[in-house]
Amino acid sequence: MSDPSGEMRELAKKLLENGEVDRIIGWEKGNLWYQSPPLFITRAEETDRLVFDDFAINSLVTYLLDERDSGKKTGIFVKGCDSRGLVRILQDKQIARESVYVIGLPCSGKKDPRQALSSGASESSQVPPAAKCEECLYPNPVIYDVIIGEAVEAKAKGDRFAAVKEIEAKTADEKYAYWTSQYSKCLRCLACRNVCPACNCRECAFDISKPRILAKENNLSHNMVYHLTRAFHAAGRCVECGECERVCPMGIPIMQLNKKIIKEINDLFGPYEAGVKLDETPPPLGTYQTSDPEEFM
Amino acid sequence: MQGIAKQDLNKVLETLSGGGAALLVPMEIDGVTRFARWEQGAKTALGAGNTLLPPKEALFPQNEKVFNYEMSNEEAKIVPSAAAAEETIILGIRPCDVRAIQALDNVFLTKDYVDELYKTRRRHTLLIALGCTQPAPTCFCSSVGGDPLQAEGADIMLWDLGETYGLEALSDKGKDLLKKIDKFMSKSRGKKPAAGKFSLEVDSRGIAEKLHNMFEDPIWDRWYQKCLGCGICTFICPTCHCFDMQEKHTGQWDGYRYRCWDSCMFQEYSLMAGGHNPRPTKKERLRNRFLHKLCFFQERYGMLLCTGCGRCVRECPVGMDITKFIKEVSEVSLNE
Amino acid sequence: MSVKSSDAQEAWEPKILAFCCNWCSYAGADLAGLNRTQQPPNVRIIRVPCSGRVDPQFIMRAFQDGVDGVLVAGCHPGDCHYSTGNFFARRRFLLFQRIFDYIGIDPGRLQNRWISGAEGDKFAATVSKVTEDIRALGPNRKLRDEHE
Amino acid sequence: MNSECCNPLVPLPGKIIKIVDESPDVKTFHIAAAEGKPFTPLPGQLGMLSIPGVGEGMFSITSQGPDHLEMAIKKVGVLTDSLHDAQVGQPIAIRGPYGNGFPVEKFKGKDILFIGGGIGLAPVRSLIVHCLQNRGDFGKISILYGARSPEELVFKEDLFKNWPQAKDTTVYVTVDKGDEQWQGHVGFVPAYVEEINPSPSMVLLCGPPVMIKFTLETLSKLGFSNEQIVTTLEMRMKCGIGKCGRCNIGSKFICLDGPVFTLNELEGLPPEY
Repeated sequence: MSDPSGEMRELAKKLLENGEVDRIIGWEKGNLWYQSPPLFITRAEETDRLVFDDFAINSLVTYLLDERDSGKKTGIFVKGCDSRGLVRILQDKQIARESVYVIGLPCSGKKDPRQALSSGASESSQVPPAAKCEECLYPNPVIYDVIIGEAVEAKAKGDRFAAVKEIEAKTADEKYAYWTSQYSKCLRCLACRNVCPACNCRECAFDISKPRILAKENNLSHNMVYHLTRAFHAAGRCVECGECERVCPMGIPIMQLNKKIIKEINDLFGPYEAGVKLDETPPPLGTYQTSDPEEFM
Repeated sequence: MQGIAKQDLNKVLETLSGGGAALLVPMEIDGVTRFARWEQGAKTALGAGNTLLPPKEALFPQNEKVFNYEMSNEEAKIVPSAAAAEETIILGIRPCDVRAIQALDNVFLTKDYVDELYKTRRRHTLLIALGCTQPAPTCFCSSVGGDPLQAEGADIMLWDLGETYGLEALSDKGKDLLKKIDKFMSKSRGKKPAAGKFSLEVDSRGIAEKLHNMFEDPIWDRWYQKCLGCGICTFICPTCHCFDMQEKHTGQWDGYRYRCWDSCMFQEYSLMAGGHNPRPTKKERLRNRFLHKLCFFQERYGMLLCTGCGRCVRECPVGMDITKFIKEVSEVSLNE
Repeated sequence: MSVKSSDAQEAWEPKILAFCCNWCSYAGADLAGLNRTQQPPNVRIIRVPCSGRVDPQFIMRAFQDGVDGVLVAGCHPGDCHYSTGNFFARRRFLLFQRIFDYIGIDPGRLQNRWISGAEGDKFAATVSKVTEDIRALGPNRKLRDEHE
Repeated sequence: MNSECCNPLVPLPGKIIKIVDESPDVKTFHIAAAEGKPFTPLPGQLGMLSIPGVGEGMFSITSQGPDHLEMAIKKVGVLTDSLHDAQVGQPIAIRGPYGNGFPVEKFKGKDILFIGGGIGLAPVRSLIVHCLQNRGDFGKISILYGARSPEELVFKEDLFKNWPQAKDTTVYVTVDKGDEQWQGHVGFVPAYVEEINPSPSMVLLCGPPVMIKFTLETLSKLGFSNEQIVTTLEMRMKCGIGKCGRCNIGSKFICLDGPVFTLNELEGLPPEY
């Protein structure tokens, strides 16, 4: 896949120079070779720092929420998964469509910096592709004002819900043992919430002290309620960008719960792909059918 | 210098944990390297550089009961929690984490008030440090005044000499402990290994004095936007000591007050009841964290609050790199 | 509301929390009372404006604080005083039961029933059935906030 | 200090023995421990008051009696809501004293201007009460206090009865917005300070951050030097003993090194409060 950074820099420079956007959000090379952290630029001459290498894996769309009232227009680069996050934020009406100039980048898969470090690799080719990219369904952006680069073949192979089915096959106690061993590791650092495009409330229920719906105490019970509540709030809205599971420092398989919810919603209320079409149909739990399955009579 | 053969390690651990002492060693549990209680047959991760979760947990746990209460119409009965006074040995702690514990000692044991819960644990804890022969790509202790091979403040110092562990007692308590494992020790001709080369090096001299006058510097505007405002960096940092105090009901009339780790990067950290927040956005919060690490703590306790362990550089999802920040600060020219 | 674990020594009685919607199932419960229909005393009722008001948070908090089973009762689809509350609730709890099952908590501990204001007998029958179901499942330890 | 128990985070049990309604959202609580006064604070010192099971908060001790402490508390959050719902006899827990308190020596023998805004009068009052109890040690006293409206004025008895009768003491009261019965001055505190153009040698100032900011500007315009101005600040506090890290301004902890600072000291700290 040819390196689009040249075109990216040119376009960013033009957008800033003609004042079409107030700032650009992209990626730049970090201090270490396997880091391409997010980059925020407001001046045209800084655009030559933009890159789109193997490690430009961070989704940038949640940064739009920080300036949702600023009235600024932002030029933002989005991969396929990022663009679904953007649709999520737009559908939830957290930012206006015209406050964003979207530059789409078809993506053939990125690599996770932590994996680069832990695998002891010395250069990018020795680093395995990131887990979330192995299951990628939408490598091409679903929303954009302009696209740089040709479309890419989706490389998701195998059953999307394979891991979910593996857990479903366990007995109740085995399932509970599996999940409690994962959730007891949780540090409550809230990184999974802060990186999630579906977690875009102005004031999160967990941050409110009156009523304090979740104790700050780190114990298994509260950790489970935190993760179940967050998964439930994202139910039918999660765009499967995989960032939550990727940023978790403790390696908790957060996506396995989100994927289970997607599987159940498809099964109960009909197939639905969150964040793919920017239209007015509300997500599954935000609507109903009188013909929904009935088990409560 | 004396030595212990590596194949005797299990027997040494057996002896150390005999007599009911809690022996904490680095282990990998569910994919997370942390310090955990050693039992016979447990696989240690001594060679794996510093653990993801620092040994701070052993002295300053994430949750800790301060007191139980029982309310009635007449009175509030308060029963203070007794601190755990269990003999603890932390073996395999790296010099950067030993230095971090010295920072915690400054916080909890000095300046007009002594935190009894911390003090009781600290008094019953022995530190057996393991020197680092090969720093990890994200380690930078030498850049902030640390020595990878010498942990001043530990009770015993260990070095990996290949077939044997060289060791040396640094405190009286350390000497007493060595007597316990005397039968495994032999005179060792080995000498302290040379330190490996650091791939991450910055010059942090004078950083506190310089940052003192950079509160309004534009550097902060360039650094804060990419921060997610999550708590990863603070919860895996060996020197972070901020805590919150919260109430917990165990019944309608009884419960307990506990303290738990808190992160200055969280939005509600300094939010006051009336709604005023002196650090309302990520900019003020990131500034406060970097300044606390590299300036305020130095001004208050005379040591930096960053020991160069590299955990935040390794784990930050957006590559917030404190060494790059130190480098950029050294390049800023203050035109006073 | 919190329950002490100390009474586990005596014969264990299931503790069940019921969220009853004000317009139908709560009226059904009243009717059951008026008709003096016998039903087990294990259910504690919280009145809510609509079954759609019941937040998964309430249910998880109940299990955290020592409840063994939760019943959410609402109007029959189409009868809802707010016209659509129970439709949203239906989707929510169909999904919630499957999430509980996936986590390893027996979905039988979370039951839902549509009970109209005229169905006093159905309310009493539901309470008996749910009580027996939970008695069969035994005390709930999962999701429990073990704070001792 | 809490004598019998050594953990400084553990409070003493006590009770609310009296509640005085100062304004619709401010009440003064008289607090006593089982064996009388929990501790003896200096003027300007703070105490951590809590209702176990609800929360704990740091409040200034506005005055004290032989066997009780008085705290004026505004209804703004979880704990203060519960306090305002509490009856006399409500069991509480209290620990302290915390903070450095006012530098009383600096005020001795001087003419003093006390400036309070809203609930900010509570900490200032602790020094006013001290000065009136040791009237000879201090020079002329002027008290300037502002609130948003007449009904939000606190310590009305002191403002309109006790303090005006004290020796060489003048009291100026203003409100941002008056109402029909209000005959007094209407206007913001900073403007009122400029209007009366005081010339004391020491000023003690406390109020909401915005009031402090503008009043400081007025005072410097009137030629007051930094050494003459003392203020007390408010930050979120949890431990009260300089450990939990959150009440810092620069390297100073407000609960331990503050909350009282002269303007000189304050200007040496980053402007983040």
